[in-house]
Amino acid sequence: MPWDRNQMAARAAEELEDGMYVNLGIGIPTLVANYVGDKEITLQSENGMLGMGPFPYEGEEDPDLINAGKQTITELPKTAYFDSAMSFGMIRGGKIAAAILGAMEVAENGDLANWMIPGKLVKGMGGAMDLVAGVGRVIVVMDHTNKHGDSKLLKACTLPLTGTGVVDRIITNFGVLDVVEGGLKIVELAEGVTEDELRAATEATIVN
Amino acid sequence: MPWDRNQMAARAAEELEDGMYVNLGIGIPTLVANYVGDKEITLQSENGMLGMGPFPYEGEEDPDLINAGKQTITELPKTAYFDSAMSFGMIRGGKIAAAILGAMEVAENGDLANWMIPGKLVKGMGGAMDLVAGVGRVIVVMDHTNKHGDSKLLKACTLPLTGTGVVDRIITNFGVLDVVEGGLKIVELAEGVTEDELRAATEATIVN
Amino acid sequence: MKKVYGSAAEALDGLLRDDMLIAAGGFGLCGIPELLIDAIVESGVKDLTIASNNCGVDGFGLGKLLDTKQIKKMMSSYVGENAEFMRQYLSGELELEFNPQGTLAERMRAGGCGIPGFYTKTGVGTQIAEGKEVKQFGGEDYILEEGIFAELSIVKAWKADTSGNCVFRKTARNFNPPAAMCGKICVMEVEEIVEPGELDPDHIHLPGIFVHRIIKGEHEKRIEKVTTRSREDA
Amino acid sequence: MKKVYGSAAEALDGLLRDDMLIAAGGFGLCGIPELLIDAIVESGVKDLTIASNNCGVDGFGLGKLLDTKQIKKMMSSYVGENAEFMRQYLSGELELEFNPQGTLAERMRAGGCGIPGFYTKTGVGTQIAEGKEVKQFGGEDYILEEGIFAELSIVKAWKADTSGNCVFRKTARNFNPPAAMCGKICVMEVEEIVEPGELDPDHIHLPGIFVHRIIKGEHEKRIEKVTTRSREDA
Repeated sequence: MPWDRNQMAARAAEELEDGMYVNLGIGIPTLVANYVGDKEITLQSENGMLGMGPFPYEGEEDPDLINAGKQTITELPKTAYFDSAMSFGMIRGGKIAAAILGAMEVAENGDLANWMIPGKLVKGMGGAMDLVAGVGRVIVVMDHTNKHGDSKLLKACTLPLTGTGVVDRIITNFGVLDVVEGGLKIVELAEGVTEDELRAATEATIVN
Repeated sequence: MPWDRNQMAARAAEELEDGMYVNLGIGIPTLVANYVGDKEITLQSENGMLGMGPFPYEGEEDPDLINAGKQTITELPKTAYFDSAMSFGMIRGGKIAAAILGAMEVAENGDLANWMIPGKLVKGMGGAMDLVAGVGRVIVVMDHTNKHGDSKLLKACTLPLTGTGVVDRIITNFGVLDVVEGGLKIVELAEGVTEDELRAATEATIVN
Repeated sequence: MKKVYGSAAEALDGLLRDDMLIAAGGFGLCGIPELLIDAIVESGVKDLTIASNNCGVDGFGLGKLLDTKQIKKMMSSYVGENAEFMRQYLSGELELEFNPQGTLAERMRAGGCGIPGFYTKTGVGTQIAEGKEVKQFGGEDYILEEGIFAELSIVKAWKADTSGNCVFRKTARNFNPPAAMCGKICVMEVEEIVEPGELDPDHIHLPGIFVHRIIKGEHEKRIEKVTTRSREDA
Repeated sequence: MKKVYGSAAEALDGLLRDDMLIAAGGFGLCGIPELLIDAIVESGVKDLTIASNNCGVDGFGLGKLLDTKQIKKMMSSYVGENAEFMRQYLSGELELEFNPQGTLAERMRAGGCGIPGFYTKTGVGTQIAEGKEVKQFGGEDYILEEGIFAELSIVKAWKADTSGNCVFRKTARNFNPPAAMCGKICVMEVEEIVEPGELDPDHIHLPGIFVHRIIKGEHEKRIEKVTTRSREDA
């Protein structure tokens, strides 16, 4: 049985090491924070905060304190606030060790598409283009296939790109794959998923 | 009789208007602050301060509070501190209304030289190149002639430039001159200095 | 030079014209210049180009200026919370220049700091790079992005002193300082105006030199996504 | 991840090598990393290139590294307070790359912010522009300046918390934040180390992400030009 959202988030949390500064995207990546355990991870929110804390208790929401997904959050003792230019200075400057992001499509060469579907959905790239260009390691967490059952791991992206050759690792409900020379390499299979099942669900070239 | 240092500074102070943010260079320009009277002028010090106050009383010097000339100073109620990148952001960004600077040479086209004499004196431009490139109005305050009696207002500068075509007005011990199309134009003569005397002491073209 | 004005309309007097470029602070609905936006709606000025990370939500923040069709073009990174925005864009009524969020922030800061262009790796190889100069540094491609020089900045701080020194609160700082810096004239709305000396000079986030006019008023400070945890989780 | 180290020598352990590029904070003798400079003198590392607005004075600050001839090249805007500096430069023992002060600060910030190059009007038509690309924006000439990417930053703050968040005091801030940002590794010396939560998160000048190692120590804080007024002037 493939991993569920929380299992994917838990697996993504294994990528994080003590002392890392990390940016988590919206959706499943946000859940990763629940699984870091004792590791000292500092979360960056690109709207201007280092050291993001959990959601507030009901009634303690502060309209001046939100994350990049516009959700109310809280601060921690180590928190620092700064403006957007400084925030993306640290992102572009390579100070963030890793970003964990969702995606619409990932190609076998590491190309990533996650910001628009022409003619249908126009949300914008927000900070995603800066993050994939700037951070040390880009980890994509997403379902292996779309709602039509088609692979989201492609030979080449069909949607407008967020970045070229930027993805390092992909964590899906089927398992974990790395972007390597020539294609994707299977690192790990989700419990109960066979390599044949993963291969069958994947359009991208899988290399050994 | 030509103006002395304090008279030159007093004349330069007349250039300043209520509400202006101003940067004063080292030497005679520093004295300008003594003559602003009731006008609300805010002094910028390019090492990271807006709202520079007077020198401290003896015994009240703070090593963490100096001006761009490395002199101990004090703060005012309106003072704000910032880093050097921000400081030159406001200079380069044209937020400073005027800079009053000393000079070694000024040319009739507004070129300014004030940072080095090749082979002899190597001090560096400090913030002067940024100031002359960025501020709204550049006012030079200097002696009309050097210690050999030669004009410092030239047809063309002989020393390495600080900026090209940057000077708006020159205040010397002989009077006040503006850089205009074709040369320098006499705006005012120091008390007791005749136009002929000023012309005789000036190499630059004087236009009417 | 008095910087404090009595109302948003007074503070904007003489500064608005059709077809101008305005830079606005705020991220989502956090730290947005609510009062100045309302006054711009009232003014009826039109064909505005607005550089702002978002465009409010339907009926609030910059979204109000979409409803009245006063905006010709947006320079933004994210428009996902705004149905009317997407409708006007997809129907061709509204121009939209997408800017990666960090590029937008840096373009504003650059404009404010007299930097007409800078190179960034963000967007290389994507739609964003189309028509932009590419240059190599250290063997890698970077694209040229230009500084934003706005005619007017509308921004929101927490407190200002009467000389214009400002402090912001928590993540409401966001785009406000860079947006403030890039305007020829910057109008700042705040929750509290204090006398010089009441703000610690080491704690100023935006020095008064960047701020030309100041107003104080009540802010709704609407929350876009209230998200909480239950006390039992603790 | 413990950032606090016991001494300057410990904090620099493994970070120094001959022929490296170091960015240093401070303006004149104000806000300079005295303890780290002393430790670099002790280390004997040589052929250093140092990006710093000044080079201390004879026998103090970075001037100590001139006395020991550990510096190969300086990137500075002003060297006027330092006789040994001028002597080594004029005799050809020391390379000197003059940078306008604002260009130096912006080059450091740019390096720290992942910006490999930016355009500025500063220095157009002067020696500084020689060999640099010129580009027009809005009909005016600007020159291309490159970001500084240092291997090591040595900087001084007033206080830091153990997670690296720093605050500076008055004009001792100066080049320290941009110098800190542009280093691959940044070592920070402070007067006081506090626990996280003791610094207000809205008052942090340099977020901890830019700071890798921290030491605390006593600082001489020598004043370069004591200038006072007499009480009678008041």
